[in-house]
Amino acid sequence: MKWGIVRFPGSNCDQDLYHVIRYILGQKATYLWHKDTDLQNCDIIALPGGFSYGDYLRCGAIARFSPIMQEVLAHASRGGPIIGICNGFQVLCESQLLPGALIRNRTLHFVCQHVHLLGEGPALKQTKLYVPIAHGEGCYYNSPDGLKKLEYENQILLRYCSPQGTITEEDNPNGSLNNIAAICSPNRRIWGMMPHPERACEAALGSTDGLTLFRCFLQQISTA
Amino acid sequence: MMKAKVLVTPKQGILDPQGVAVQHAMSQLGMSCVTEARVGKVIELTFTGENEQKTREKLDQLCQELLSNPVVEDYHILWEGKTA
Amino acid sequence: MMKAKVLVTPKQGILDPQGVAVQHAMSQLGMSCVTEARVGKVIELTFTGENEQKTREKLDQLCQELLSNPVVEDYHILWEGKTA
Amino acid sequence: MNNTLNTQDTFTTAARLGLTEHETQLVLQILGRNPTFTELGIFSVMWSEHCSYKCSKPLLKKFPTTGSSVIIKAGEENAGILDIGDGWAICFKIESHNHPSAIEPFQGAATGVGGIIRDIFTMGARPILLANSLRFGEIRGHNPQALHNRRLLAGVVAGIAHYGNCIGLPTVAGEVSFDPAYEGNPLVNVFCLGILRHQDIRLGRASGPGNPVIYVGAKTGRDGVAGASFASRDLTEDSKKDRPAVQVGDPFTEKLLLEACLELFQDAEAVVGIQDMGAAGLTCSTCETAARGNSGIEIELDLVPQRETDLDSFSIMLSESQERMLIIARKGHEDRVLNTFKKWDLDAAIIGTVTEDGLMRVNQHGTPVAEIPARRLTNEAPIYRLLAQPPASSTHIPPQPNLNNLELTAALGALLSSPTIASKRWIYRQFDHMVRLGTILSPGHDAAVIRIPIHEDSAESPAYKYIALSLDCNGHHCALDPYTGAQLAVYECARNLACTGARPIGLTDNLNFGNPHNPHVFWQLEQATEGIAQACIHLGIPVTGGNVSLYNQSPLGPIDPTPTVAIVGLIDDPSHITPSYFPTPELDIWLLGHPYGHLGGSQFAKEILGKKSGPCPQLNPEQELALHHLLRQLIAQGHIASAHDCSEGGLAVAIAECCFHPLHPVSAHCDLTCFLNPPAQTCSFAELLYNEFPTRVVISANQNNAQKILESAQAHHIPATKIGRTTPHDSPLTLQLANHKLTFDRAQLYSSWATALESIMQLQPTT
Ligand SMILES: Nc1ncnc2c1ncn2[C@@H]1O[C@H](COP(=O)(O)OP(=O)(O)O)[C@@H](O)[C@H]1O
Ligand SMILES: [Mg+2]
Repeated sequence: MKWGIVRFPGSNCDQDLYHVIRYILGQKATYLWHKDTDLQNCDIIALPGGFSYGDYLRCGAIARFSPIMQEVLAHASRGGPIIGICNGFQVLCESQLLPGALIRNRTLHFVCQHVHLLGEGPALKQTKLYVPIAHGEGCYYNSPDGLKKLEYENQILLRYCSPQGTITEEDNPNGSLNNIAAICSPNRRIWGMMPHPERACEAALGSTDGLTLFRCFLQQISTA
Repeated sequence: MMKAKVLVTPKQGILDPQGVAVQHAMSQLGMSCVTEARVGKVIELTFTGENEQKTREKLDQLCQELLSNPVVEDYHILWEGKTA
Repeated sequence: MMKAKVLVTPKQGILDPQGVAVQHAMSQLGMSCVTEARVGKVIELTFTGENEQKTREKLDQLCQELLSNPVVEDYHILWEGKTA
Repeated sequence: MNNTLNTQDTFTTAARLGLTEHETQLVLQILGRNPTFTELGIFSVMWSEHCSYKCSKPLLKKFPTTGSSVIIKAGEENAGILDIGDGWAICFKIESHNHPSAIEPFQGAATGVGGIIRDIFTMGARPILLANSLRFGEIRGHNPQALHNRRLLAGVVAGIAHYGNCIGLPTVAGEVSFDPAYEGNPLVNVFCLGILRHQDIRLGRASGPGNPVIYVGAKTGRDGVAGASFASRDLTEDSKKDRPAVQVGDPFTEKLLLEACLELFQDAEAVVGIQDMGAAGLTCSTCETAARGNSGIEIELDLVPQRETDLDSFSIMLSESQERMLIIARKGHEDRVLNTFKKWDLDAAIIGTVTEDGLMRVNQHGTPVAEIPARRLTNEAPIYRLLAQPPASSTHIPPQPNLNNLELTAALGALLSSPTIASKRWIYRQFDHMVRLGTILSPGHDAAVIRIPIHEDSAESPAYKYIALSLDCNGHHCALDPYTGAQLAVYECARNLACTGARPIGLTDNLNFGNPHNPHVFWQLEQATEGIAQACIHLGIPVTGGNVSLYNQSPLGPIDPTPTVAIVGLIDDPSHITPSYFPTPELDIWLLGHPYGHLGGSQFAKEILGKKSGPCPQLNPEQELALHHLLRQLIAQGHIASAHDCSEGGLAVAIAECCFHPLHPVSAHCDLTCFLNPPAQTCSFAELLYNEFPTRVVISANQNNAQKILESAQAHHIPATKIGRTTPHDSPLTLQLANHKLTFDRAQLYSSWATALESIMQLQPTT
């Protein structure tokens, strides 16, 4: 698998993702410049975390219109796999590749900490994970109908939970509806998540649960 | 030269923690008569160019695509007409 | 019931990176006629209570102390008068 | 020169700009004629304390600056550089943004972060982490001051978070404390560290006549015109009106500027010199690069990218608009430079050339507006030797022998929930402290430990260096005795590093003091610099740079002297990295060092007794150093599981903090009886539990290691006493003192410590 990591001006988790793909997953990775219009035959497109275009106006709002995103849209329409992490998730929502929106955290503060997550759906099942988040606008919102559809189509991948794995309001770090932390497209090939799995792939950094997440993603896109 | 203000506000029913915080703070500071506060954005624009009709249409389009996110926000344009 | 909108915008001469980004994005999306964009906040308020004069005065005070930061921002109140 | 001022106007204008009569005479002498208005502006900012260190320079000379690992010394360039082996080096510095933050906390703090980052990447280094040191007045209570101080804290934290998070640098460490001494004049000191290969070092020099001078980054506006001289005055009620326009930080532009500069540096040829435009903006960057390069420089202001029309030459030269750099390119490589910045969507313009005549020549609309010998401007700033006078000595705190169990127990809870000691999680949770995948010990430990990648892209597997960082200063101690207080700061910082297994390699300091023309303040400055110098010499580490921030006072008077220090250390083997928290139950708890001391300068005195009085805790430097060696030895031999030093709140607070691991907490049973009946010491319970003497560390260790710990400690002449055992998290935390037993609900203590700051900040009625 060859990964293409899109670099928007203001992306800042691009090198972290590159490190993990290259040295921990042992796969090929290359950077894709936002002004380019060539995906360089990458199999998987990854939209990294950061503050694309300063996140001015709205997170991901301006990045959505960069030239490379036209190619990413085309890749998506061919059924190509995409993963968006944090700012990447925001870009995917703004681009309407994933439904809903990410708005300001309920606390109004940026929040950087490890969280407990509970997986669901065919890829993640009931997996419990411990992975960091770091965002100011990660409160997932969707209309009541939109939410119903997500649940019905099993598009919810992760929810914030307690250390024991129960979904409680107390363990919701940003106010996301139904504690939603990650979702996927109906064809399950586009994943978007606020947590940063790339920050949890080495024991030295406190958790290796991010690896589980990447492996589930790879598994999913090779089967679906 | 033309000017317009675009007001972008959270849709009714959407959690607006900033609004809640503002209302709370205002009541603490002696304005308990504020029953609701909603916080949005204002974008003040200055245009050059002739074709007013076209500018209006285009702005409306960009309001939907760029300046607001229809999933969570409403927008409203205040035109200020031509000046000098 | 009374309503007001408070528009809070960056002072003239103060750098407004958001505004620059918006103007840039708009011109890339076909509105190169936008010569300036400034991004600020709008706060929509709903009040109960009788004494209109007092409410107006108090709001003006809170605009300076809470809703805007006079060091970098200007504010402007749009009163919407009484409604139902 | 046209448009020079007449002599009368020269003196009145100079006075308005803050130049003394003597300084104005010097200006006339250097120029050999009357100055223009713009020239006077240039002299006034370059000769402000902020840029010229005219009051502090003689004191800074005492600092040791050399050492085998020093590549660039303090004061030579924008920041010093230290070798860390294998062809790699680090570059770090601390900088204050106190006054701007007092006026506009969010932007003041944000632009402080932006400024220090530019100081680092202008050296050719890639910035990899941030840290900060903050001081505020009292934040508890419903009075207007407390409310204001909460707003300052909220604004400063949000500002640092905004800039650091957006640019993608982890904020991995810091320190905050609260005291009425900072009422009206908060301190915001920010620190940045970067890494580079030896051959990638860039200098701020304009050499090679004919080489083009290129302006890159954001456009120039009226922002913070003459901010450096603003930083060199007392804050007054009028300060808010003082500012023509507050500087606004744009971290997005800085991120692009950073990436563009580092990309450009990959071309070894293109760049001759580079300097950030920080304090005194274009003025400082042009005259300093010329002076260092032994050249002249000539620029045309019409070519400077401007955000507003109608900017006069004074404003352009003195503007402190953010996110700008000055590059001296090699002739013929202009396009390389311009194209790189174009790729990153940044402004770049050739605004002048390097000349031979040593003059800083500034033109606007083709006519000269300033013509000043660059070296004389930078090197001949007047130096003042101010009057120093110690204040009358202060009162002493009695030993408090009569406190009962209840009072002693309540004190621990009260101290743990006081803002200075309480968990700072409310703060560091707002900072991205994990980006860049380097944070091994994150905020919450005695020092941050970071791994730095040093491998090539083509490498088979990653390779790292491990560095540790701590920042410290106890203003309370420094107010009682600035010499000892400053020493204590340095040793505490080094001790924090030793606790994580690191050995210190260099120090940067930020001297925050009041108005130096007050002889008591100048005396404090003199004493504190002496203290830092002696401690560094003793520890064998160089001072690699720093910052002086004077005039920190409000109408209420000067702040407590606050010589903040940051020390960087290295850890050779990652298996030596040691946490502060007790990791598991069933471990022995030891105290290294002796527990005795008086309550002078303690948080107990301040919080519980309501007295800010002395004397300052005493220090034995030899013992302190021996303790550090002992710690590193025990860690390297794998004998200890955790180490946490006793600082604010003393031994009792330190033991409690060790039980506060956020995910896997444990509890402890400690018996301090053995300390109660020694032959030579008499110490009340309160003193034993809460004194803040230095040179002690609480460690945990497997019981099998007891003998080895005792032997090593003996060899270093450090007392080592087994004081207890770690227990499961749900057992009570107990402190036994003979037949007195203080019992605490661990979870409850934890929660009062963990949530204190957050609950105080909820009293915050703002957006
Ligand atoms: N402003 C801040 N930013 C980031 N981390 C902070 C800040 N203030 C405190 N911390 C972190 O909280 C922990 C406790 O700080 P402090 O009480 O000053 O430690 P110590 O007394 O050991 O020097 C440290 O790990 C420190 O890095
Ligand atoms: Mg410590």
